[in-house]
Amino acid sequence: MATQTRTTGGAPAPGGSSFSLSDPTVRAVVYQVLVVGAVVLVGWFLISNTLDNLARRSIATGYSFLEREAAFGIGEHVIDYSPKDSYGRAFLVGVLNTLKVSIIGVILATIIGTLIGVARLSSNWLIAKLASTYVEIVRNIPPLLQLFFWYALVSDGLPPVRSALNPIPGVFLSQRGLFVPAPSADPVWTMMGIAFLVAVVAAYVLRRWAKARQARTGQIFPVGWTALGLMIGLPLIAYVAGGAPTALDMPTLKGFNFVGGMVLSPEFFAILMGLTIYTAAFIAEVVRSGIIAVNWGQTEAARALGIPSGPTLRLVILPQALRVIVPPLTSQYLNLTKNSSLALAIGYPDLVSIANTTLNQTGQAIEGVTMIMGTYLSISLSISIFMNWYNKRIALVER
Amino acid sequence: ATLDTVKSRGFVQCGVNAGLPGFGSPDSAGNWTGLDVDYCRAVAVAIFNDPNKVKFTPLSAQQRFPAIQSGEVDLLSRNTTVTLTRDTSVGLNFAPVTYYDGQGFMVNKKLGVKSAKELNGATVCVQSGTTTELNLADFFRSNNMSYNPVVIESNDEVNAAYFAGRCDVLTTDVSGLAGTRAGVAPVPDDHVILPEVISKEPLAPAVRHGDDQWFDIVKWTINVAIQAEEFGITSKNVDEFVNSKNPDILRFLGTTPGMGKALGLDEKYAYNVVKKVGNYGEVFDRNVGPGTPLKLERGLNALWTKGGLQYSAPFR
Amino acid sequence: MSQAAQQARHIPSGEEIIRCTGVNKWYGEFHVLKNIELSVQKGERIVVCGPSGSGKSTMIRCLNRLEEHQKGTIVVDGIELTNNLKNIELVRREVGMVFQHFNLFPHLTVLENCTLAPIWVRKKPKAEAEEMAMRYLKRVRIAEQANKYPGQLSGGQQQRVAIARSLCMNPKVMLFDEPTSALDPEMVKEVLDVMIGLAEDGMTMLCVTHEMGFAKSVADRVIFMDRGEIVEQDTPDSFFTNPKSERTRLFLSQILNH
Amino acid sequence: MSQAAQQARHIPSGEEIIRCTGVNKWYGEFHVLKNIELSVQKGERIVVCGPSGSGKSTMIRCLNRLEEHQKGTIVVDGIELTNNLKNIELVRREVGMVFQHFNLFPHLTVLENCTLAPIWVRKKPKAEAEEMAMRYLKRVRIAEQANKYPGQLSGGQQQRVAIARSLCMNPKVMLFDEPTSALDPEMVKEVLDVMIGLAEDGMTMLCVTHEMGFAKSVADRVIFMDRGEIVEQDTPDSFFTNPKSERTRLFLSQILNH
Amino acid sequence: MTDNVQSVGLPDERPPANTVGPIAWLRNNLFNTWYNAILTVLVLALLGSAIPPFVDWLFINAHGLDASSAVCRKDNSGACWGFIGEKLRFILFGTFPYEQQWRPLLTIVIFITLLVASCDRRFWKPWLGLVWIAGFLSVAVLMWGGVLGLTPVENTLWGGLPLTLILSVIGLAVAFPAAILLALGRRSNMPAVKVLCVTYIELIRGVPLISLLFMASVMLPLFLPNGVSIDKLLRAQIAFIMFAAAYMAEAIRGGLQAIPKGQYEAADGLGLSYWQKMLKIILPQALAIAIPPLVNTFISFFKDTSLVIIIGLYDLLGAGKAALSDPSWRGFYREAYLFVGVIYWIFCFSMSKYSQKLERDLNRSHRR
Ligand SMILES: Nc1ncnc2c1ncn2[C@@H]1O[C@H](COP(=O)(O)OP(=O)(O)OP(=O)(O)O)[C@@H](O)[C@H]1O
Ligand SMILES: Nc1ncnc2c1ncn2[C@@H]1O[C@H](COP(=O)(O)OP(=O)(O)OP(=O)(O)O)[C@@H](O)[C@H]1O
Ligand SMILES: [Mg+2]
Ligand SMILES: [Mg+2]
Repeated sequence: MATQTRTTGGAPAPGGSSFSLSDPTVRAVVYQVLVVGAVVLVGWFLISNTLDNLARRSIATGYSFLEREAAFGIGEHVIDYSPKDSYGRAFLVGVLNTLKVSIIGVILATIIGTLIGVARLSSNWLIAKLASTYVEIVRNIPPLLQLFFWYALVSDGLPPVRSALNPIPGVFLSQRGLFVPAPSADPVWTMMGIAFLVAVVAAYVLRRWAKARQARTGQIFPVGWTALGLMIGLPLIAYVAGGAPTALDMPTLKGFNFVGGMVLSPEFFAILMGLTIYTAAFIAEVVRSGIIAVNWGQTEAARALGIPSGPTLRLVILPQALRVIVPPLTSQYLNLTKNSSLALAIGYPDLVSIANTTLNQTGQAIEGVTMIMGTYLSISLSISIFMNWYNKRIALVER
Repeated sequence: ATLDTVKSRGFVQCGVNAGLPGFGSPDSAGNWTGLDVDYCRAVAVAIFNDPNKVKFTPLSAQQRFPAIQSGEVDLLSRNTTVTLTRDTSVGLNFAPVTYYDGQGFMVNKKLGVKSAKELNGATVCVQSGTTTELNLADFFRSNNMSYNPVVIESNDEVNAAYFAGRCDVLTTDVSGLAGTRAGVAPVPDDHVILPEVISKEPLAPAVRHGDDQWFDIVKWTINVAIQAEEFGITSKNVDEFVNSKNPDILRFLGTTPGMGKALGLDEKYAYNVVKKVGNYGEVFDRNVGPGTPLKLERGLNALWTKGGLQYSAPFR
Repeated sequence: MSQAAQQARHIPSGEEIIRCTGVNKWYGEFHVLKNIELSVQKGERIVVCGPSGSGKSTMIRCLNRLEEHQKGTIVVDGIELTNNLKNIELVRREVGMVFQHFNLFPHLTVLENCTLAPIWVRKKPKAEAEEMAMRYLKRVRIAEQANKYPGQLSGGQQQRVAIARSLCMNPKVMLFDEPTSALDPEMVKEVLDVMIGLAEDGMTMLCVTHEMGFAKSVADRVIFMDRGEIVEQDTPDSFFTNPKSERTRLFLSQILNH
Repeated sequence: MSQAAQQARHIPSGEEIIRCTGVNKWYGEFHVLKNIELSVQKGERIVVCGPSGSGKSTMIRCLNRLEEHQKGTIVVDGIELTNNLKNIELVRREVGMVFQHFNLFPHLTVLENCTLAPIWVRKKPKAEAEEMAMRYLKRVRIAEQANKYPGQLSGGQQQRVAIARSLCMNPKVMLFDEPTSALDPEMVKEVLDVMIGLAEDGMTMLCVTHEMGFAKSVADRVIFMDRGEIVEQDTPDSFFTNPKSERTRLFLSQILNH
Repeated sequence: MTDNVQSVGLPDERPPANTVGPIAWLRNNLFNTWYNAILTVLVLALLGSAIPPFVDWLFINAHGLDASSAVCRKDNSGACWGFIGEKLRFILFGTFPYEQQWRPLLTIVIFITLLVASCDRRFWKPWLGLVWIAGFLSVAVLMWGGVLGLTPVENTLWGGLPLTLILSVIGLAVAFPAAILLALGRRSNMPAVKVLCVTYIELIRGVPLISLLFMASVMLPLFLPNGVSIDKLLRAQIAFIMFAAAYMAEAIRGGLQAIPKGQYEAADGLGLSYWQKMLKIILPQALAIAIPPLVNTFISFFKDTSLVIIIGLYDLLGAGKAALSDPSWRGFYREAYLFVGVIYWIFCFSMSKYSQKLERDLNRSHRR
């Protein structure tokens, strides 16, 4: 008994490959074959049904419809678009509209969310309570309802276009949206743009110089304030130097509507407000937990070293908080982008809305839906690729 | 085959408008009424001799074609315009036209607009995924005018946006405008429907390609209503005609058998349809006619004998 | 019984229960066990020591296949450890293991911790399993805590429960992986006492530990590992007084001074 | 220098660098420090001990205003600690602190950890700060790890870096709050050695620790705290051999047996 | 140094008066720095100017529950609760036959009772599952009718809050086991299984819910054999389940990841098989850890049921909007959205509070 080898189910040598169900590798293969088989079977069943149904109902397939004339109008477009353009271009307009609302929404939500998140940690009780009330109210109400609310607020709550509110000369607020003067074409605007770019470059150079000088002499230069001054100051100087033109393209009521100026449409406003307000509540939580995730010991260590609170925040807390914040923050960005599909409900022409119209006009539902999903999936995928890259870059070096 | 599926299921699944008074809309108890709805009921009567053996699926304009294509509904009776692409690439077969319509514009009286040609620069509310959306673009394009579309998916929302003042103009089929003005407008008299009709909009129920028998049933159920009016048969007096002298009528009502069987239906299906749903005129008057809030005239929808376009192919 | 066990001391039965021949293991490229040759007799008490990272844990974890070795053979109680799940399960029933961090199941009471495996693996009736569990809990002097949850116990108590849990499977061999090193100093003794009791009862034991007092008083043999090899094995007496290799000497000087 | 330091032992300079008078602190309603009277001379080495929760940490954290006291005065290096931010920053520059859990900045390399405060607080040029940091890192015998990140080091190494980091500010006093109690036993010695080295060089030190060996060999004075008060303070010799109060005796019996 | 024994057993004293009490609180929390003082004053001013008009609108100038729309339109300085008075039952129960509306009411009560009862950890016993099944059965009987002398009611007539609850609660219950399998699959070391689970989870999480709903509501029959059809409500339910399963799987995966390796090893060391190990040791702990994120998933899921309005089902939000489309009540959107919003909020807020409490409890028990 002591030395003879008892065997069950054969006596495989280590790494040997006798075929037995109690060998975990064999088992794994069998399971996987079964599972994959089942999935393939189901997939095949669905696809063959679909093909069969499509053929039976003689529904056209393929993406050639993308080149056909769309023949419907789109209210808002970032690139030129008219009903003469193709379905493909219409879809592109939708994608760009989605991106537009997402990008602006992301920026605004980040700003508001960060403010609220920091406010929740404020030592001022009132501010902290107010911020947490905001968070608790907003994130517990469906975003769609908030969207409807904002839309109704604009379209029912604001005066009709004829009696538009005119709080500042040239600014009109009505059911048709917010009309503001746009600067009329003038070389000064280009010059200001250039001046701004120059300021950005200068700020960068300044930062490097300040760093080098600090390394050399230890003196600290207030880069942040100087950079801000540059970025505001230089364009201002350019403006004044260009003769301070005051000519504006004023919106004026002509016929049915205001013409001229820039407009923020109610649909865009509602979707932007809805998404921003809603997502900001979540971002606030992300920011807050990121900040409290940084061990209190870090602050204490910095304090004990005599580092003032400004540099402590900048050099010790933020770099660590960002590691915690960025991953959930990106998934909030992703949520915001996906939620922008709610635009469908209030008539902002986002990609879902335009794809739905297209698939309806052409009857090619499967193609339409694959285009919607494909677009969102590529957005998600790019974000998660970014995330992986970022996580790798900032990962704390561990043993 | 669809007929077998429907029979074994026990009811017809019918896609209708979610909220267009006069054509398809539920009351607050969930009872569906409207012209389109009645033709769904007519098909149910033709098959089951029971106008309640039908279930309604409210569909937005965007959802309707995927829904009929996929088999989600057996019959699409949702003020759908007959067009070539819908017949071909969407893959629909259209039954006889139940309502000849045309696209029009409704504006607030206060704007003082008298003609569609004055609408340059206007903001227009329109439902997405409709021929209306396309005609609108065409109309403004051909008249060299610009417009600003507010395109919303659901009919309710479009109407709400218009009445809230989000748009200057509401556009859809004239019948729809009338329905909206009568049923949805807070103060109907504040709104006028402009005289221009910018398109032909023959509205007809549709079925998918690939099932001719089912198509025939729907087609000849609608023809029953038109033909009955031509014969002067109504739901009230249909029993008097059962023993009529006219062989056409006897064939029609199934007293002389043959027609129903050919469709795979009860011989007396036409009798049942007329008895339980009524003839075309009755359906029209009940839902959209002058006696209803919509106050629509027969116009193009009068029988061909009265100068209109409603015309049934002969039952023989 | 205790006397008989005392007698058994230094006189292992001569029956071999574990035999490793040329065992090698790699983590990726890292050669963590090198040609391990080891034979354990029934009733033997072995202490394994060596610097951190020398492969002690890895070695004893190979003995019940918590780690897979890549070369050589390991035979436990006559069963060769291969990929065969049946064999692995058989071996695990016979080999109890106690971990550094106890690894009690925090969602189960002490009693449930002890009866889980007997009920589900040995398929014992619940009453019988509980009765046996109480016996072993008494033996580790913790029976009165039977209905508490692990989180409510001190580290030393938890480790004693972990020992009882293993004993409930009536294993032929017990493996200990630094059972006292996660404990506060004041609790080390209570756990060592339980282990000494076990040893006196004649349990075959392999114990990774830095408690040299325990090694001196209980072990039949001390194995010293370094960099994945068994550098030296000897009786405690000659191991501590007369280490053969330089590495052992170095290690002993570090560990005894501290 | 080391010899000079040895000489200095038990002969503190007589200059007072810390003076607490009637210091009281409450956490809400909980009275955590009661009438603390403490005077520390330049060059003195003080060990603070006492049971858990007795207020040791709180007391030394009051000394650099990581905690605020509510009654009494604390004067460090001639500067009174009040709500005045300027004063607080001045004091913190002169007082180094080493925490139980090291609190290194994990996103900075060892060298950057050490140069951060000199660069941003003392406004030193980078090269100079680095040169000094390397000097102190050498002194704690870890210079070769200067470009690693804290996460790559063992606990003992991290704590040595933390000491070097404090030293880089050239503090006049060093506070230690249980610097070895989060360490694995084999690493305690390397940290204590560094601390002993510091003591020998004449650094003024206040150290909360349970390492009684350290107290015996290094301290000029041992302070025993219990329930927020300083119960007893004495030279190590008489403290350990002849404790005056009952509480001290109880405490010592517990801690020395273990 | 002379006085070795300083003092023994000083009594605890009360803290100085200026560090406790309301004045100290005000000073420490509202006016601790000059900028905080300014902020406090600003915020107080802001609140002072915003709250009274809101209260006026909400209560003081408001019209009661019996006000007619004409009255409200004449004086629109306050809220018109007459809208809620008239439409209450429609918003809550949708188009369910009027005289039968006690049935959906009872359904709501059953769901809420079940939810509240499940919050108590003392009830976390196997029989709770049976109670839930019984609850589902009675809800089915109540809503469908057709037995026990109840008139049958088509599910196309269901609406309002019961629909919201049915979609979310039943969706959650069914998605749960699927999510467990997905999470286990995602952590499996079988590459094919893992790839499938990851693909599914990421695919679902990558697309907006409404595109799934759209597919389910109008395209599903395209994928099924000719003539096979599934009830519309059921299809929305399936879409929700598929969606919830993916998100919950991620929550559960988080729980699984939090289980220390030692637990797996201890189970292995005792000779438990894979499924014994999972069912007895790992899952009970992982699920306990995953409860807070699961509750959070449930909250967002509950909110997301409002999207069914887009495919034409009248859930709570849908019914609210439908009530607004009544011409005589057009424009009272503030009242409608406030009312519906408050209902959603009560549910979501109490769940999120509960999840926070649980999280604290669990953390505490982790810390021993
Ligand atoms: N899963 C793993 N993957 C890669 N390397 C590992 C793994 N587990 C252990 N190692 C490495 O293998 C070596 C031996 O580890 P082992 O845990 O057996 O050492 P040990 O002697 O038990 O040390 P200790 O006294 O610290 O427990 C170590 O260098 C360790 O870093
Ligand atoms: N932030 C705080 N709020 C309230 N009570 C606190 C706080 N910090 C510490 N305490 C309490 O004050 C008392 C003293 O704490 P302190 O940390 O100074 O003790 P200690 O002597 O350092 O103990 P240990 O040896 O455990 O570190 C303890 O009872 C502790 O619970
Ligand atoms: Mg080990
Ligand atoms: Mg302490």
